Amino acid sequence: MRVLRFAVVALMALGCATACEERPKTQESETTQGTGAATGAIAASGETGPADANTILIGEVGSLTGPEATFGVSTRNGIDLAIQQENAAGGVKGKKLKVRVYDDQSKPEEAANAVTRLISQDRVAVILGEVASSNSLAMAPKAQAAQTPMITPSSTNEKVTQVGDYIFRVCFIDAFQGYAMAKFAHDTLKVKTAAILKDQKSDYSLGLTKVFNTKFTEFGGKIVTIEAYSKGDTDFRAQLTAIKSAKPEALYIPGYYTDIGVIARQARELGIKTILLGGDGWESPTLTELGGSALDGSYYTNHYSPEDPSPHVQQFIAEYRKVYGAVPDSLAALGYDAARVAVDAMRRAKDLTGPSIRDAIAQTKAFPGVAGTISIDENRNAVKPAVVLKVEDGKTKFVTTVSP
Amino acid sequence: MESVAAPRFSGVPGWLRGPLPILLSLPILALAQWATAQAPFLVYIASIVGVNVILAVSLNIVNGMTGQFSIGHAGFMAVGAYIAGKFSLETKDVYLPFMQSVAASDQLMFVFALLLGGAVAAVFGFLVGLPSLRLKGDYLAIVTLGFGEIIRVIVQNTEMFGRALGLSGIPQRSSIFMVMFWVFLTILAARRIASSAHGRSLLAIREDEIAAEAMGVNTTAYKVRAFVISAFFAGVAGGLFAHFVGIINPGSFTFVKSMEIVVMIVAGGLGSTTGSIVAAVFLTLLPEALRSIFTQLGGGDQTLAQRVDQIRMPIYGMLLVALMLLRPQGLFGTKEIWDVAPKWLSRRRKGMR
Amino acid sequence: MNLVPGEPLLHAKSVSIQFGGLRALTDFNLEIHKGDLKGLIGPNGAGKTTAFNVLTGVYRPTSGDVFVSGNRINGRKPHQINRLGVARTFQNIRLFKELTAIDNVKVACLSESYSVVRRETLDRLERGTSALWFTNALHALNNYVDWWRALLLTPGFLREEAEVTKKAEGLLETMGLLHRRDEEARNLPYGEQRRLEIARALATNPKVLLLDEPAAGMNTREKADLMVLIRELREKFSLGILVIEHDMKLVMGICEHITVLDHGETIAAGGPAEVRTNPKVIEAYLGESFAAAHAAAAGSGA
Amino acid sequence: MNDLIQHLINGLAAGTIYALVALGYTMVYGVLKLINFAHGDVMMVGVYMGYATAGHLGREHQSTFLGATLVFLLSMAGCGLLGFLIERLAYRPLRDKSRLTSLITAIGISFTLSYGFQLDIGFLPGASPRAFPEIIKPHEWIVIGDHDVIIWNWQVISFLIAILLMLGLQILVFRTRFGRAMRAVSFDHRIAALMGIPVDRVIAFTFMLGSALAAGAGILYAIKDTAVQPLMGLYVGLKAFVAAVIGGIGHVPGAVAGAILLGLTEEFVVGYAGDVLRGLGAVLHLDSLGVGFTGSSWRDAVAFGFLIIVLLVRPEGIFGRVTAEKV
Repeated sequence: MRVLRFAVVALMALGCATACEERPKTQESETTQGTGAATGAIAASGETGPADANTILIGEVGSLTGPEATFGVSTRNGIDLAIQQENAAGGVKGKKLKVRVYDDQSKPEEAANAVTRLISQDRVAVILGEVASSNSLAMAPKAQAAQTPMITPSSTNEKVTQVGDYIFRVCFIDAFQGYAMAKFAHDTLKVKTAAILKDQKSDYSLGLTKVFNTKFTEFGGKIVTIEAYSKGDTDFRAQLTAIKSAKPEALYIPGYYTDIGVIARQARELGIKTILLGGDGWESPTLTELGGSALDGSYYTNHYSPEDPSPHVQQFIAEYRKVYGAVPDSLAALGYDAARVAVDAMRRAKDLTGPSIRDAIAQTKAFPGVAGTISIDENRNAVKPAVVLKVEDGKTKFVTTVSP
Repeated sequence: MESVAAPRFSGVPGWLRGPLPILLSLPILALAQWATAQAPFLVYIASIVGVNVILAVSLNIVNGMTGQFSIGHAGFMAVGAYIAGKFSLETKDVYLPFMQSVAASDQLMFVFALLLGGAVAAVFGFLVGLPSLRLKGDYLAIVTLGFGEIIRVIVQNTEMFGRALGLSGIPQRSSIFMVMFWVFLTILAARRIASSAHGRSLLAIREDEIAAEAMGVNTTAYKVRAFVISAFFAGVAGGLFAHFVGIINPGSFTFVKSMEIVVMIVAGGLGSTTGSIVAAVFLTLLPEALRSIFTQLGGGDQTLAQRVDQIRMPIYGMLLVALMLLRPQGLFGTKEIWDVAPKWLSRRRKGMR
Repeated sequence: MNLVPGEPLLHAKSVSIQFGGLRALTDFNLEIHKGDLKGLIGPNGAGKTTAFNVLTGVYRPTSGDVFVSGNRINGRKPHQINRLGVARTFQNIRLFKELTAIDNVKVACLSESYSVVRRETLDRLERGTSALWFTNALHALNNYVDWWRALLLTPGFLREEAEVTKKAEGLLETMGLLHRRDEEARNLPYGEQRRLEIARALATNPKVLLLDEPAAGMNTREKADLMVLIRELREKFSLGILVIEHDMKLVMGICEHITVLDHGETIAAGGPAEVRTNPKVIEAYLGESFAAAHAAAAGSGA
Repeated sequence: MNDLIQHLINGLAAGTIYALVALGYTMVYGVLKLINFAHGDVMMVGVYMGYATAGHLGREHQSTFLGATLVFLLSMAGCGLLGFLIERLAYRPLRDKSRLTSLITAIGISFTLSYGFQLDIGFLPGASPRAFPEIIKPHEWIVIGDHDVIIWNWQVISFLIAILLMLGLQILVFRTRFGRAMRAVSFDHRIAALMGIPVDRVIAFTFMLGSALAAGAGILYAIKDTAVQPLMGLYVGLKAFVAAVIGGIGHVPGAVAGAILLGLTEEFVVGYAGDVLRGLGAVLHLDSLGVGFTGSSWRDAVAFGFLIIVLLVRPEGIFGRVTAEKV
């Protein structure tokens, strides 16, 4: 009796899961709208599984909801724009492109779940995503095992592409960004001493801290103190007071924009007048709303600047604005680049199998991305310059480019 | 109890009665493993469900059977995940020569990693259980929460555990067989403890601590032991989790995760093992199901489907309030499913709980 | 009334307890031997239940000592004292409400299962050593091994469970509750709940049984039955029994020795006749206004 | 030295906010024996109400005396109403059930509020933080040295408001008829009801008072830390609870003392524990494990570590009284 009961329970659990498999959940991104009525109909019916013979499916995983939704949504916008343009330009090998996107709520386990779904249910040709390195790290082994190439638009942790030879990225790595800011601070700003305020909840922040620390010291500067906070804190005065007493000439805060504004205000309140420096996590339209005038005169490194005069960048900005009514941020630019690198590789690949596309991506050289020219190196990382932006009167201004 | 039910098993020799369910489960699990070999997504979902069932059933030992209120279960899960994950990372390339194949050796190492993770979590369970010697009810709840947070902060500040990034590249050795086997073991353990002298003492503590103490039940020791066994299985669940997700970081084991488990056992009925199982399965699959329903209904408009997970948390909150107001005992109260099921399902089982 | 020579089973030696400034019990003395049936009476708030709580280890005495079979038990936990052979019931019934009648009794049988170190050995060790952590560890060892026995359903475990069930059923039968075997405790009528509490207490194999107002809320007939039952229990389980009771008739009827408390102080002790006529008792216990009436009633009863 | 002064100011400022929130906890616990887990989230809602009010007033009106007062009063009134509704709908029906039931309900309400406010449907604000308007125009009040220590006008004003609110509460509880009723209910609400005290009304009013206090605390908090976000209540709430327990829950001055103690402890841990930890680490060779020695990264653990130690050593808190359970 007892045995039977357990068996029933086990079967019930299995049955539920199977039922779930039969009704899979999809989120179609309507990138083919207006270009292909047939694919549009498929998308609308919520059907899943491999695409028909005339479409190529591209998988995307991003955080579309939750606290980090802005990153995911920007990236998706960039990808959608790229795919629309590529479809208008005739698609790949006579086929239309379609993106299937799943939300991972910024959780590794959900990212792994989503990528498994993309590979085994949807049988996508290429995977794009994620923004956060920890989520990309959850996805990468699955993609690697299934021999499906994966390009992350903006995961900067070096470990991501080390997972295997199917994992690529179109952004620079933490090490370079930290180096770029250290170099800029030392060479251009002529700063001799600096303090660091890191976000201990974010691997990204810790990575930048490490590199900035070593590089700045190598250049002959001195790191006077390192303090930490946790993403979501609202009172940074204790750390800032400690920093103030160390009297640095510059304060490097490699965190996310959500905290930067508050930190800047409290720093000014305590009478800290040093230059504030940051990384690409600062990039957001709300940065200056939160920070106000406290941020004036700060610098941060970024992937691209909307002020870049190159015609293809300006064209991208114009088109993006037409569709989404806003100036693209760097995440949108990177999403756009990632999608275009993938499409370019598929065009060059001899067929659309994973290994062929992988080889084609690996051979990408001097690709004109909107966020810098992209060459994939032997470690499957993009080699490209970083830009330095300055905050002035609630706006960001392009200052200089730092090359590797 | 068992002895009362004995006549039904009269054909089974005594020594076989203990391991029989486990032996019977093996071919079923092997069948499940074979059937799902080509469906990694199904395996993934089933694994998540399985881990949640283990967590709910194990938390129910403390919260439901013993009547203590722990809201830091994710902390134990984290300990198990980190210890098992770290062990597997360090011994990735170790091959046990006496095993026949690399795969078999890996599986044995995996089992060992799980046991290690569970054991260390159990030690933490012991440490967290100690305050329950002096604290009751809501105070204990806050302390368990605090312990969970402290474990998170420690992990976050330790290089060995990868700090904020966590551990990545954990070998993916988990399988549906392994997950379901542990689910099965957890449920079996919970049920068998419940129907032993041990379990009766726990229930007695839940019902009336002072009376239990006066009847010779060493309440403090039993409470600590309930924490220990509960933490052990939470640790195993964490270990399983680490081996199918492949990356763990402190963000996966927050207060929110603890609360999800609490919602499960409260919805299922504190003290009801089957209730916990049903609620864990249902609440894990619900967002997935909602997502597909919204997709079907919404047609091209995907916003609702995308918002499922965002809406889930406030709905959990309201569910808790509504449950407490309308049915504070949860789905099954302290009963098991066969106690409340219609008569045709259970012809006996009075006094069996 | 020391009918049985030798060491008392339960011995309180000038026990006092103080809560903040309140002296709840002052210089309390009591001896219970095998076969004793003693009563503890006093008006509300006299400290009767406090005395029980001190004897069973719920409270620690501020001064004085309590001995169980010669062991000083000050500061020991209630469950340890229970294992030494003192069981009790509660004034406000404290059954395990959601458990069935038989499970209530089986909980108390738990001390039967001793898998690694035998109970006698443990008892001897506990008596002989002050290193309680050592015996505690042995208890824990027993219990952890018990888990595994329960998990694996070892034959020994099954046999023990069967024995426990049998014992519990036997106790239910003694207390006339066997027909309620699988009823949840909270669903039993009041009188039966009281009897179930006694059954539960008996399941711990006590040498001394402390009954806290066992007749409260019972009708006359039930009370009469209870008196018979208490006497029977004493014979059958060779117990020493201490009863707190409000009902004078019941106390006077069954107890051979009565201690009277008022404001925590022992104002009288002795046989029923002795106590009944003690003017201090009549005044304190019943108040002056009732003194006359009571005297009359007592007179007519005699 | 200037450092020390600055840390003291910071710690006091944080402690004052904890104190105001802790008072609400302690009051509700006092009358209901319920840990109102949702208290911090009620505070968060209050801050959003203030944010909305200030937004409606516009830039030129919000920082006038009248405007700021209006922001305070409206959000306090709004939160009072919210507290009333929560008590009436969620807690009152459960008053005679087990305490666990109420605790779970409280957690449920906390979840509903903090995650509900992360949605951006309808009037809900969404997850991203907003800058709280400067309803008190900041200017430097006292400057020590070359801007080594700056005390701002709003810091002083916040502190004064907090002290006033606490004094008012103390007077209310110990000098008024209503306070006497509250204390009676706290002692035993069943007996209080028998004595003719309108228990329902007293409890409802206590809840409203606690919630309004939380709203006031929240606004001060938002002025101090300049940003509003839906999860802000969770941690402040927890820490305030810790403060209340440290001081002895149900004890008004105890809550204030506990809160200030906690605020200062956290501040000094961030300020100075790094050096201590580094020293300890060198002695114990912890660096081989790679344990971090930045004092500030341990701040979140401090409150809970403190709580656990207090509960283990003196479960009734510093000022609390031991209560024996009746058998």
